[in-house]
Amino acid sequence: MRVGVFICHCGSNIAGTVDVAKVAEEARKMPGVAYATAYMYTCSEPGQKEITDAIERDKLDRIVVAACSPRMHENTFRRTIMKAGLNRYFFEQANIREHVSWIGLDKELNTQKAIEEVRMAVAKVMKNKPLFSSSFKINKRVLVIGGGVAGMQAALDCADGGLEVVMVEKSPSIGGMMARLDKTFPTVDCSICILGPKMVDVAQHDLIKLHAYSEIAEIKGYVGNYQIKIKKKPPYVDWTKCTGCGLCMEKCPTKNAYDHFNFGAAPTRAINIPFPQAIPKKATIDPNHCRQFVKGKCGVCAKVCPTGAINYEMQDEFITEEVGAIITATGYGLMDIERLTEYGGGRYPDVITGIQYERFLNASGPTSGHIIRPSDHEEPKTIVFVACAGSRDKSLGVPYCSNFCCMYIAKQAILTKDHIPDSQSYVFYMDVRSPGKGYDEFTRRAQEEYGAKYIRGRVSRIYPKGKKMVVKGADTLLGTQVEIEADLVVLGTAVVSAPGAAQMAEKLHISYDTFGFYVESHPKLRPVETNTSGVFLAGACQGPKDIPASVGQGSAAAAKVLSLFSKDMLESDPAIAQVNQNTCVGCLKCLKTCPFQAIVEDILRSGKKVAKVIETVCAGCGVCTSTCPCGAIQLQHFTDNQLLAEVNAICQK
Amino acid sequence: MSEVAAKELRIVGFLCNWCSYGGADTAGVGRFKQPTDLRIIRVPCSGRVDPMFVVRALITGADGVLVSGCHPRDCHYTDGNFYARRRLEMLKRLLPFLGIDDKRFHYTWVSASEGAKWQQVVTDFTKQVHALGPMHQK
Amino acid sequence: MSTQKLKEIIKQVLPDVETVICWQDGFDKLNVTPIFITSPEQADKVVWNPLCAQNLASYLPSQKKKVAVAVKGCDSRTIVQYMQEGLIDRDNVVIIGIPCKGVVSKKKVQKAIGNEPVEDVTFTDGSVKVKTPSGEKTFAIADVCPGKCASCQYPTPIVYDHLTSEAIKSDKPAESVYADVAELEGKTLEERKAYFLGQFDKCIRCYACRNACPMCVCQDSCIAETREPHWITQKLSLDEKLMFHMIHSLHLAGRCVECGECERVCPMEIPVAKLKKKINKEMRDLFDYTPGVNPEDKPPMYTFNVDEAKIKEHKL
Amino acid sequence: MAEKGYLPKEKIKEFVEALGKDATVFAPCLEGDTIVFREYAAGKEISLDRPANTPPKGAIYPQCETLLSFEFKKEADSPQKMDVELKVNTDFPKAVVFGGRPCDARGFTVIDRVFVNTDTADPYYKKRRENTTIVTKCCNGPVAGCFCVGVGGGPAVTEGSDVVMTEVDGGYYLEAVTDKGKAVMSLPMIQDGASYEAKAKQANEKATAAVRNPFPAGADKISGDLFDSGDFWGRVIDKCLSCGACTFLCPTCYCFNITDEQAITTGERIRSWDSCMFQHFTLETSGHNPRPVKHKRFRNRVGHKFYYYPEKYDGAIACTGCGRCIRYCPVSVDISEIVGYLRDPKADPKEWAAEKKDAKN
Repeated sequence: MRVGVFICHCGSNIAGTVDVAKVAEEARKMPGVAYATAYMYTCSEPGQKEITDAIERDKLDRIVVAACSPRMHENTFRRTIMKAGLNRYFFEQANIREHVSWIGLDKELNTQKAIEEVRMAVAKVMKNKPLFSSSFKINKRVLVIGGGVAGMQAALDCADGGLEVVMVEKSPSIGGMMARLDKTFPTVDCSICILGPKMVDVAQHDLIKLHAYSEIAEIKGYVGNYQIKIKKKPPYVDWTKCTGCGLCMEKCPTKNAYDHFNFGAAPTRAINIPFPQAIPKKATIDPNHCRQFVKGKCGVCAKVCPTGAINYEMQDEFITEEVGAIITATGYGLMDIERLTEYGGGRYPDVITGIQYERFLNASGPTSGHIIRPSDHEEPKTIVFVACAGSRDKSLGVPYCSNFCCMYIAKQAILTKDHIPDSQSYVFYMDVRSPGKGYDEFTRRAQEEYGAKYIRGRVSRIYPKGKKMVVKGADTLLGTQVEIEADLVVLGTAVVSAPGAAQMAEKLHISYDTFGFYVESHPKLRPVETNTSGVFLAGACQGPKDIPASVGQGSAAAAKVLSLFSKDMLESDPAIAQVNQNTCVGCLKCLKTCPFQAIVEDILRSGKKVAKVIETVCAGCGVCTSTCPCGAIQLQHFTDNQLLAEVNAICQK
Repeated sequence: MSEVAAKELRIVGFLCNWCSYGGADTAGVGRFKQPTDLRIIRVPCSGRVDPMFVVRALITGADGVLVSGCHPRDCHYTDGNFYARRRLEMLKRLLPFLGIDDKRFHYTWVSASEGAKWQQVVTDFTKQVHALGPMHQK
Repeated sequence: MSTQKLKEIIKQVLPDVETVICWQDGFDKLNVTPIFITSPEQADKVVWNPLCAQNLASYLPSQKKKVAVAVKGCDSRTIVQYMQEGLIDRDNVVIIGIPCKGVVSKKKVQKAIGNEPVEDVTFTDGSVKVKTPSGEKTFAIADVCPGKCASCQYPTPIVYDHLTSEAIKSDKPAESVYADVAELEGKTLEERKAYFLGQFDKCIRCYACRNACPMCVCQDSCIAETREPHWITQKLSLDEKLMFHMIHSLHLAGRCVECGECERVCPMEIPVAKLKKKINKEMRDLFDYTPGVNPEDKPPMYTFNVDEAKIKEHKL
Repeated sequence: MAEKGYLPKEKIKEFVEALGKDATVFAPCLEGDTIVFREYAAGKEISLDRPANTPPKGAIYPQCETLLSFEFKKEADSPQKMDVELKVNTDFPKAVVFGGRPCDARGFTVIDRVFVNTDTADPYYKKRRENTTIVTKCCNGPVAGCFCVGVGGGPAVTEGSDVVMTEVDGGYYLEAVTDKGKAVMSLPMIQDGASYEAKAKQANEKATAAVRNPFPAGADKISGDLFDSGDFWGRVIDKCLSCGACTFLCPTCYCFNITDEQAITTGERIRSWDSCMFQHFTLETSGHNPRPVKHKRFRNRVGHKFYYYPEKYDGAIACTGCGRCIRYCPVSVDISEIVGYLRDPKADPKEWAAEKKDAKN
């Protein structure tokens, strides 16, 4: 065994509080170590060349690098030693930066710890075995979960790249939140005018198969070979027959059904088409409000439907799609207004959310574009916008900024002036967040051209006074208390994770943070990938972001999938479990505990029952190895002996 | 034994690669100061930590053992930490029966973003083990 | 008497099984030894008395064909645990259940009679009479029975195909089962450490406890002796012995049916079952689970709940 | 110095401590209900009232000993050069095995033929054997399983012992058997014992008569064809659990295993007892195992003691009849009954020898 040890200075990051020369010297005294040196920047090109040269010169067969975290450069150095002809698993990285030099200033203790970390790495590397990945076929189809702007962009890019796309959208129509907007900042484009064509493209693209009003029931398999079980919820309307004429909507006797599309800004019919440009433009019955379901007797829509599309007996339908990669674009949710108790959220009809106000502004909205006060349907003259309603507020568990409320509030202030020329808008804000191109200029216009009065201060209380809503707050610039009697209050409620986001993450085996947003592989360097290979992220499901960022991520995720599918075969991760079928006694405890059902029962020629690992399904967690009483199944690269070598290197009595 | 080793006790840490090892990295990146006694062994998942590893470490020279994995429900492999939670709780209740103070073994859940929490865990656990003193005559 | 009924049942089931496993007289009056009956004449050799302590269900996993086996109440828990873990095919086993009022620990008897050679042993209800060169002595079974019988909760087998006599109920309080564990828990940490290290120091690593244990189905590739994985060395130091007994206890977590075989067969009289009983006590407290009682149960260490009612995160 | 002595019972402790002056004394110590051979130290309670659970074999042939220890030496400036420093220790202190039984002492003579009286002697065993004085206590009578008279031994046989002690009214009659034994007799607390010789002889004869002899037809050879038939062993040994209790409690078993253990820079080569009943005993590196099933292993155990060893050492039986393998067997397998049948199949047909319904399962 000829081990090469390379201690990295990492500039002063390590050398600053660790005597790297002494560590190299101690390394040279360790049995099996044939070469040990300290180097300024081991991960740099010359640094890597130092390693490949040493391998040639001293015929090294195992390499240990003591530097930063293996999560950072393990793959870099594995590729380095592969170039020098070694198997990439003959490598171990000792973390003497994040776990040693950066967390303590006592040079003597740090050096001692670094030496022991190197001793552990050398002990482990001497037990490492060469591992070889096997390759398996990829199913070049991609699943896009969520039909919002990010999902649509991803689907279109993948389809234009020649991939078959399966899109699953939970609500009856694609379009997501953007379809609900009237205008978009900063260009004040009509939202549906720029989104509609994309929606049509998605519907008409022959490579995109759309499953609307459907949910993901179960995901099995692994990158390149996923089996997706999709639950198609029953719209109680046969969409093959429905032409979207809307006759049923007109005649439906139930007029007070909750309108999910308008976030309850106004009631709607039990059977409805969400919005005129809906794709697919088909009707859906809301069983909670439809009299046929609630009282068991109505059938008006069935009578009037010209094509006889209504079918009250429809059931859940499950279909399975085979795909090779998954793009998650499940969007975001808005904080429940009732949580903003001091603003009277949910108690006073004239305190509404930004998205409801957006629906009032929208021509195809419930009020056909007329801004009204929900209480008495009068036209409001004084409108108060409250930014950061729930955002940046630890007590409500939303310490983060929701990214785009400042911008849409400015837009709504401008639109209000257009709709009601003699109205006066006020905006309570803490800091106007307008970082994008033309964003700040847009908020300036709202104040200078459209006369919106920006008051820097938080609102403390909102309470009714006669027909008016009194908004009490502070004005920190004037240093005084402020009270405004408003006709209408619009709260910029906080952006939260989409409802059901956690359950979705558990099906995808990806992790999510404490707020329910999905955790990307690396915040800066890999924002659209997750730690689960084959699962990508796009849009607000990963964190609050506006339309340009979501579209950008849609395309980024599509690019990642296209590069993943550029190869015909995928390399399997060789650090997976292997069974020694001589020692296995067939108790199959591993099979019962494998989280991925990657172990099956196998009968040998001698009739003996043993366990067998399906190479491509095993994810390498090692639960089977710690479950197996006789150590017959061993997770390669983290076998019992390898971990024991590290334990023994530390625990010398 | 050099006097350096006299100041330090031997604490072995088994950290899951996806969350706690990442959390320890985050603590490092954040320069959160910690005592140096801990030696970290990286495992793919806390479910990989066989209770026998803890017993082996404690019996053959460690003064304390710390196991840390992803928060339940947040495991990269979905179920790994659920198994770990049961097995390590069983071990935690067995050790004192055998005469090994269960304050010498601690298991917890730290995610990759919780650098500060990781600093707190390491500092408190090291203090707790130092309070008990070495387990083996040096 | 149920021995006659036992022999009848054995002869009745013999035709449709390969072998019937029961007990017969041993090398002296104080010992019985298993008999693998294949012919009706052998059935007459069968005995049933309080000396029949051995758990015959341990042979089941290694049997390739259909067999019948005589089991007491505690032995039947082994079969239920096998069913839970799928280690036997229930249809390949004919269970002859024997309601049992407690067996005798031959070591306790030998100690009571000063290790003299035994000339004759006879049983009357609830007591045993031992004839030795220096005369006869009589002991109540309750005084010379193994620990498990003093707190027996399952005198009648939980699963059986035949029963040699009417089922009997347990008259022992449930909390007596873990009385010995509670007593040890009452001691200080140091006392328990000294107790266990003292006991395990006598261990000669003969693995009788492992090979007699019904749940140790992987005894032929046990990690106590392998180099791949290499958990312990062959040294006779206290560390390695302690490691072996921890391996055995941890591998039985949530599986040990408390049949007491490990303690019965230990040639050095080490109380090896204490660790296993302590873990069982914790399994009961943590998961409300008792091994080998309900075939549909799942052993707790091989399953989980997303929310564990009784496991709270430990604070430092 | 008298060859015959008497030692009052209350002087036992003093006698053992005297023996312990310039030698390590291994004596049967009572620990709980177990009697274990330990290095005697103050505070340990010696018990002679029954044979110890373990034989004193460990005093001369330890269950685990370090044959050699090694240390790697490296200089920092020449990492590719590494030399190894070996340390071997074969000088062992003088020792006394006190309180063993005649069957234990004869056990050593069985091992001597393999480890000492050959040109390939084992240095470790030989040195300890020469340095050890064996003071044996004769048995007052048999315990469960004993059959020493059946294999050429007896409760008062002196073979293998340096001093034999027989319990007589209130004390022990000592008799030196070898020169080493004479040295022991010179200890002050030993009184003149001539007057007790007759009583001792009588006690020994009474004890010898009480021990059962499983081989009444004497020690004729094992019948070869029965021994070789796998069918016979299959029927005999279904009940065996294949554990190592019989071999690790046997005074004559001497098979061992050698393993190297390394801890980074130091390490040692360990010799430890191995048991032919373990699955791993004959496991070859290829994975092939010539004795994969327990009945093949048990046949080897019986064969070694009553077939192969006698063939090699002109009739000497590698069993001293101590009965521990019977007494402590988890399933009470009686080796004397099996060997008795092997020697004379017709004399007493055993039901377990009956033909099975069909061929071996």
